Amino acid sequence: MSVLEIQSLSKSFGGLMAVSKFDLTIEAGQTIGLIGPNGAGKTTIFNLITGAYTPSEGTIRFEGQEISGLKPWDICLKGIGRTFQVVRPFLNRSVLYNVMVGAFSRCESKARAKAEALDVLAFTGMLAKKDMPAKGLTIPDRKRLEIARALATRPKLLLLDEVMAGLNDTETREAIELVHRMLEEKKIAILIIEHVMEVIMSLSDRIAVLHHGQKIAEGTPDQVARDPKVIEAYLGDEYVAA
Amino acid sequence: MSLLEINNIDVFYGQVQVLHDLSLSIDDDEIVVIIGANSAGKSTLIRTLSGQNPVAAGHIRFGGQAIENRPSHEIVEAGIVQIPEGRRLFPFMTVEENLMLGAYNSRAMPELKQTLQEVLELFPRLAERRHQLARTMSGGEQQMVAIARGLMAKPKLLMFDEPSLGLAPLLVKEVFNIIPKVREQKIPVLLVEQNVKQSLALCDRGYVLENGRMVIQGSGEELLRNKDIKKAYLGA
Amino acid sequence: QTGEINVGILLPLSGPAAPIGVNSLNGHKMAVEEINASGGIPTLDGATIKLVVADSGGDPKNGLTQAERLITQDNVVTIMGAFQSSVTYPSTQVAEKYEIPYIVPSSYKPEITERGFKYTFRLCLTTDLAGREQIEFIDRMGKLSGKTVKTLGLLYENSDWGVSSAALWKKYAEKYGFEVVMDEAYPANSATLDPVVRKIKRHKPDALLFASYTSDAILLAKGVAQQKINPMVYMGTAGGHADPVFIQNVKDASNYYFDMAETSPDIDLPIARETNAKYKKLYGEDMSDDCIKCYTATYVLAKAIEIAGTTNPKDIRRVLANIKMIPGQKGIITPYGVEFDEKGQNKHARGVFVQTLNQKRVVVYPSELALPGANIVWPTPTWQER
Amino acid sequence: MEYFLEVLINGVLTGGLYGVTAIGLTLIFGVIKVINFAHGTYLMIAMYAAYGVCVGFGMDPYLSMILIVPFSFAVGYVSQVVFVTPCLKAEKDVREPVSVLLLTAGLWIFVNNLFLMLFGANFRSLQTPYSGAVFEIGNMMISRTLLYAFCFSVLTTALLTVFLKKTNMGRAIRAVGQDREAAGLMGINIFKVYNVAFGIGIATLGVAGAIIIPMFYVHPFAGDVYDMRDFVIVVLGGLGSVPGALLGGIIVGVVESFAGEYLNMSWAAGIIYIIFLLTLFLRPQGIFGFEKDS
Amino acid sequence: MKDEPGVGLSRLKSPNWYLPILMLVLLIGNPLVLDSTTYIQVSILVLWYACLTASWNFVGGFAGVLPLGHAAFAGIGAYTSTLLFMNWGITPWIGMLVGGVLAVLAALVIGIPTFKLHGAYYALSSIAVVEIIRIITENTQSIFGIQVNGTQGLLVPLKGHAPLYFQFGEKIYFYYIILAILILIVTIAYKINNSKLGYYLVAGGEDQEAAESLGINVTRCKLIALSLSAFFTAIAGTFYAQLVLYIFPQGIMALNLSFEIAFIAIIGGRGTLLGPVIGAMILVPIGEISRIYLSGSRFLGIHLMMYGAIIVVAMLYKPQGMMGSFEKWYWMLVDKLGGKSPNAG
Ligand SMILES: Nc1ncnc2c1ncn2[C@@H]1O[C@H](COP(=O)(O)OP(=O)(O)OP(=O)(O)O)[C@@H](O)[C@H]1O
Ligand SMILES: Nc1ncnc2c1ncn2[C@@H]1O[C@H](COP(=O)(O)OP(=O)(O)OP(=O)(O)O)[C@@H](O)[C@H]1O
Ligand SMILES: [Mg+2]
Ligand SMILES: [Mg+2]
Repeated sequence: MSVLEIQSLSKSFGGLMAVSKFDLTIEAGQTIGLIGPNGAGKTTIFNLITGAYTPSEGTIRFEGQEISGLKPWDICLKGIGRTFQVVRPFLNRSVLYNVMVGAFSRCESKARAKAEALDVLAFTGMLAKKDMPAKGLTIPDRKRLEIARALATRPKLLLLDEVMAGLNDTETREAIELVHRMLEEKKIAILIIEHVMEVIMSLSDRIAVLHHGQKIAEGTPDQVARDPKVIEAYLGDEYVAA
Repeated sequence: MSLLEINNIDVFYGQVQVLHDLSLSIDDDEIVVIIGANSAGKSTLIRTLSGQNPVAAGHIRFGGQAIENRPSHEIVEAGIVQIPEGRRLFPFMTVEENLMLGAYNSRAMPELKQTLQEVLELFPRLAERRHQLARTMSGGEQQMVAIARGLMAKPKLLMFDEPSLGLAPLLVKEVFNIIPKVREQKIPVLLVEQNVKQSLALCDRGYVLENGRMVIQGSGEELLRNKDIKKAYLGA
Repeated sequence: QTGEINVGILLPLSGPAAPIGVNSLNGHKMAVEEINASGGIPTLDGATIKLVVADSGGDPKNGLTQAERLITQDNVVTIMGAFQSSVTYPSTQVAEKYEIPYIVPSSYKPEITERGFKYTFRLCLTTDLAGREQIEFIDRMGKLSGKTVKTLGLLYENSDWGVSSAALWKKYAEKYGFEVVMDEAYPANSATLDPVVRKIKRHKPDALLFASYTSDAILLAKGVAQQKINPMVYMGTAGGHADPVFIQNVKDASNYYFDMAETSPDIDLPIARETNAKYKKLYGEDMSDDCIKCYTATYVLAKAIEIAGTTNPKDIRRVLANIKMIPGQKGIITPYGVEFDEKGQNKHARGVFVQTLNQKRVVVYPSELALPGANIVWPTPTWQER
Repeated sequence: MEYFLEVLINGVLTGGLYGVTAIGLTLIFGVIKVINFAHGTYLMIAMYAAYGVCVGFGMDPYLSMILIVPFSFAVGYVSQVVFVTPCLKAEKDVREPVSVLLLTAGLWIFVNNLFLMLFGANFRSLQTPYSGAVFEIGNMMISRTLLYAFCFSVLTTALLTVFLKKTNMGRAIRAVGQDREAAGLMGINIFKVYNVAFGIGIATLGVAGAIIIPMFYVHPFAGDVYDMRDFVIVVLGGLGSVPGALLGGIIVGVVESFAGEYLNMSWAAGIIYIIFLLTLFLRPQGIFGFEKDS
Repeated sequence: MKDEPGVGLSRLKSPNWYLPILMLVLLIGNPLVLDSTTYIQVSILVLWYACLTASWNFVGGFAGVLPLGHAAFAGIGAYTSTLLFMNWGITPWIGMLVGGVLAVLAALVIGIPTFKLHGAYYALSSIAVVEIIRIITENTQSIFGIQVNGTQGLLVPLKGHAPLYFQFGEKIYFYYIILAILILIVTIAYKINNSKLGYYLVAGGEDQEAAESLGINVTRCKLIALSLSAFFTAIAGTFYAQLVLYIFPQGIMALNLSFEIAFIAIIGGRGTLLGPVIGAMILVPIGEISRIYLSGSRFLGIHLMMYGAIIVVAMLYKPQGMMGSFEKWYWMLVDKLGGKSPNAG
């Protein structure tokens, strides 16, 4: 059974078709990349999966169960975690507090939540900053916090929206490392949006390319990178050369 | 004497020191790049220059005039203009209104009409959409508006904070094409970027910031060849 | 320490009713000054009265606290107050508990004297009596003049006072055979009362009965004048219509208004007019209804203390329960005497009718209280005739 | 039919008056993101000022605007400098600073009672030649002062809308409302803009004060009468929208007029609140409001 | 107070334990020591306000919204118990609970639509709700044959000293009752603060969308908070009715009271456990004392002026409320006494 199965998903805002007839399947343990020009509809797909928006059309199945129409919190409790492109930490609270909020989704007691949160913080390398208020974090750190918080809800599928933007190459490498560890230790499937090609190319098992809300290509990183439609709409010719 | 001189400044957030004894200078017509790990303090430096963070010690001079701890609007008045991280457009205003606000200082205001003309020539795509609300523009277009808005201020120094952040590769290229165009207008540029390779290739000089301290400086080429930098930032 | 006698005054000295509170307080003050100046309480070696003033802010729970404080901290021998029935009602309970007399110069709510309290004495009318007198007056005047009123329009602010007044108007209207064609409650602090005015215009009642505070009395009078509405009779129920400010604000639109007051500075009672003249010199305006009642109440208390010859509240109460004073007696400037029934209600309290003529309030009824030459204008001339 | 028309016209005109009392509230909210609880108090100050000028110098109330509007502007400007700015500086990361809201509530209580102390609690009315005058159209009588008030409020709304759209300061005011930090980076002196915006907001109350006094009374608490209604109006029109305030005012005026007519004035306020809630549930950002602002 | 070594009575040697207990003892002993009825009456009002503000804090503080219409619940409590008592002779002790339950129902009905609104829009909608409830009550003379009496309000039938009917000859009873209610509210607040619900409320208040993505049904949490808040506010409403024995819409379900509750809580420190209580303990006595000593003077309204000025000054110097300073002083004291403060390391 696939972890996630999206069929013919569409969403319009007024007259604008932000996503149209989008299909995608994710198998357990896979990492799928989602790329496309700015405004192509990538984040909208995340919002549809997580229930922040209701689809105009189409179905979304999570572990075989229809989830479109469910509320965001129910979807989270079913096992889908997400990060936000524009990060949204609880600014006035500590890093630990932020992650504990996530951890509470799987337990009732404060002590358990705290232990769980500390685990996740250690895993994501944020332990040193656990008592810092979230508003004191830089944007990349906030993104890391966002991952930690989502991880604390023990998702089976994690949606990462541009969590590596703003990292330099070395930091990017570390981040990729983190994702790899997530895949191995936590055995989660990942759907990742990223404009940084190194990340997408090295992480993804498959890549879907979105343009004006429509999927214009899907395949292995190599296939996608050579696809002329993708080059024209997204990558530019430099990439062919490279 | 350089256009901008930063001498030994310390900057804090509350109790936490973020910039330590930091010095830097920029000359006329230069493109200067600052690179550094995240949390190094790059944005803090830019924000400090723009008067958004107070300076605890040290001095900043621009065109010979002391500007540390001046409010943002006076600094814009003096000629330092920032294109902030994340664009920060006025979402419920049209592109044109955003651009006009860019010229909200006594140097630029009188020539507003003419500058607007020039800037729109530089960004023909914006000319088509001058009456569209900023929030409905795509990410790349928004970045263009932000840059154009910066140019509207007739800056004597233009600072970019990670202008390529979150842009599709095609647009990243576009942004890196625009920066030399700015220099062509005889406006020096201070650029903060994570896209180390491309920005070092483009700049005249670069600085490396680590934990709030300037650790290396040199010409773009020198830095590109520097082993430490390769290891730390280029992932080689 | 031969003698200061603490007397508590509980009034709304802040909030919307503050002006009335101040007027009332001035009445108390002037009386006390006079009493003290003329040698205090003779039977207590000339002990003087000292007012201890407390502000209720018009809030019942503040009324409670302040009553408690006046009694237990300032050791007052009697409380007077508290204008709003909503404050008087709970604060009299405090006085009852401590067995301290509580004189109520101007709260109309009938229930205040219906609880069998032994320490509560009300000087003024109740809503019930007031409503009956108004309707009776309209009935009688119609019969006397031959120009009878058939339909009534009731206009009242929608709090306790207005609503209970209206209920009684309705009750007595039925009894006297008037038809109520308009029954309109409105919030006192409105930005506009135009809709109410238009309704008057539409229903054309012969007589308008008001229970209004000052602000709404002003707006309604202005509106009626503007729309040139011609009822036969305007009838106020003191409150806003008795506020001297009413005339100042609406000028000649105030003419011909009747007002069922309990008293007036110009009644045919020399001492009342003298007192008013003196007051006017001191405070720059005529005594309001409430001011007069508070003034009188102060004298009633002084007399009671004098008779009791002690400041023991229980003795004062005993005297009050049996006191009998008549208008014209020193300090009694109300047109009616003071004598409390077993519930503590003044048996003699009644209304007088005042009409505003040439922007002056003139007592016109009952005729024995009216000055010579004060004639009722009935019905009100139309706007064209004025 | 004519009767219906009279009710409607009266509602619209009264609504226009309400609108002008609410413009300042919406403008100030748009910029500072604070519900100004002292709004009615500023109106009351303007009313006293207008009354004072009219009685003192025998000036015509409409003419008195040339003094009252600048005076109100100054009052607003100074309040911002002395009270609001320091409080805003202390809470610069908060989008809708509750402390400033409370500060204005404190000012509301303080100034109202200060005026009570200074001027006493008496009601005062201004008599003008046209105070009671009406235009008669058939059986309809339309108050002249109300009609004038309506005209002034439309004019004020139009002027202010043009000002906000077309002038540099106007754009700066809107910019500060949308992103204050970014506005600072444009070279806008945001604190000056706050001062000016607060000044203009209160200056509109100068207009309101001058057009109200020929038909209303002056009293230390006279402004409070408009407070809650203004809150409703600005939310209906969309917090931050100037034309919205006029429209919201007219809606409230008309509803109140009809409710007063067919039910009674005690219910009118309730009906307005119910319409207010329904509007909010259907369109949480108000009629003219922006989505993100809600 | 956590991680304190020692067990049983030996714990009491640490100021972390004996200070709170000492304060509790002070509160309990207070009326016995200072035996003045005015003082007790003021204390009752202080505690009454503290109950209201502490209840308000469940939503206004922990959940981070700004309700400005809480008097509606107090009104529901006061009216329910009084009507039950008047019409069916049901003692207010039971009526109080019924009122609480009705207030919870009202909270749910009001909360479900209004919690869709944010910021100023929510605040203003809560004003509308309390106004609507007041206006409906004011315009209802009777309903289903039950006399509501509109603006005239209800008089609680007098029973003299009748503890079974929540009426007492002495104020001291009221003092202990309201103190017990307050302790109950604060205890519940403490528990919530340290529970999943507390974390969820804070998260939902800071960023609803983010919270929902973490599995939090924010609206449900807010509704729980509002229900608790409404319940205890209604109880305080009944208490008021029994204390004053006269209720009417403008008195117990008006905007003034709603604003007062919110303002006192904010000045004390919204969102903190004891801030709202401290707010009441400071502001209410100031209000009462200034009313006693300043009113009735030549200067009308001077005590209200002072009250307004205090709010202004408090917000200029302590925009986050007074709790911050109190906490600091408290822990300094604990440190001095050799206890363990949370920032001691
Ligand atoms: N709530 C909304 N209302 C109206 N339009 C919306 C809304 N959300 C997204 N859109 C529009 O839908 C389109 C797709 O947006 P989306 O955020 O999914 O793009 P994206 O692919 O994530 O872009 P980027 O790479 O820049 O993040 C855009 O044109 C955007 O303006
Ligand atoms: N508002 C703030 N309050 C407290 N600390 C802050 C704040 N903003 C930034 N910091 C701290 O200052 C340090 C430097 O931040 P800065 O944003 O300048 O880094 P940067 O070099 O721009 O990093 P990035 O590449 O992530 O943008 C970080 O440690 C960060 O935690
Ligand atoms: Mg996106
Ligand atoms: Mg940065």
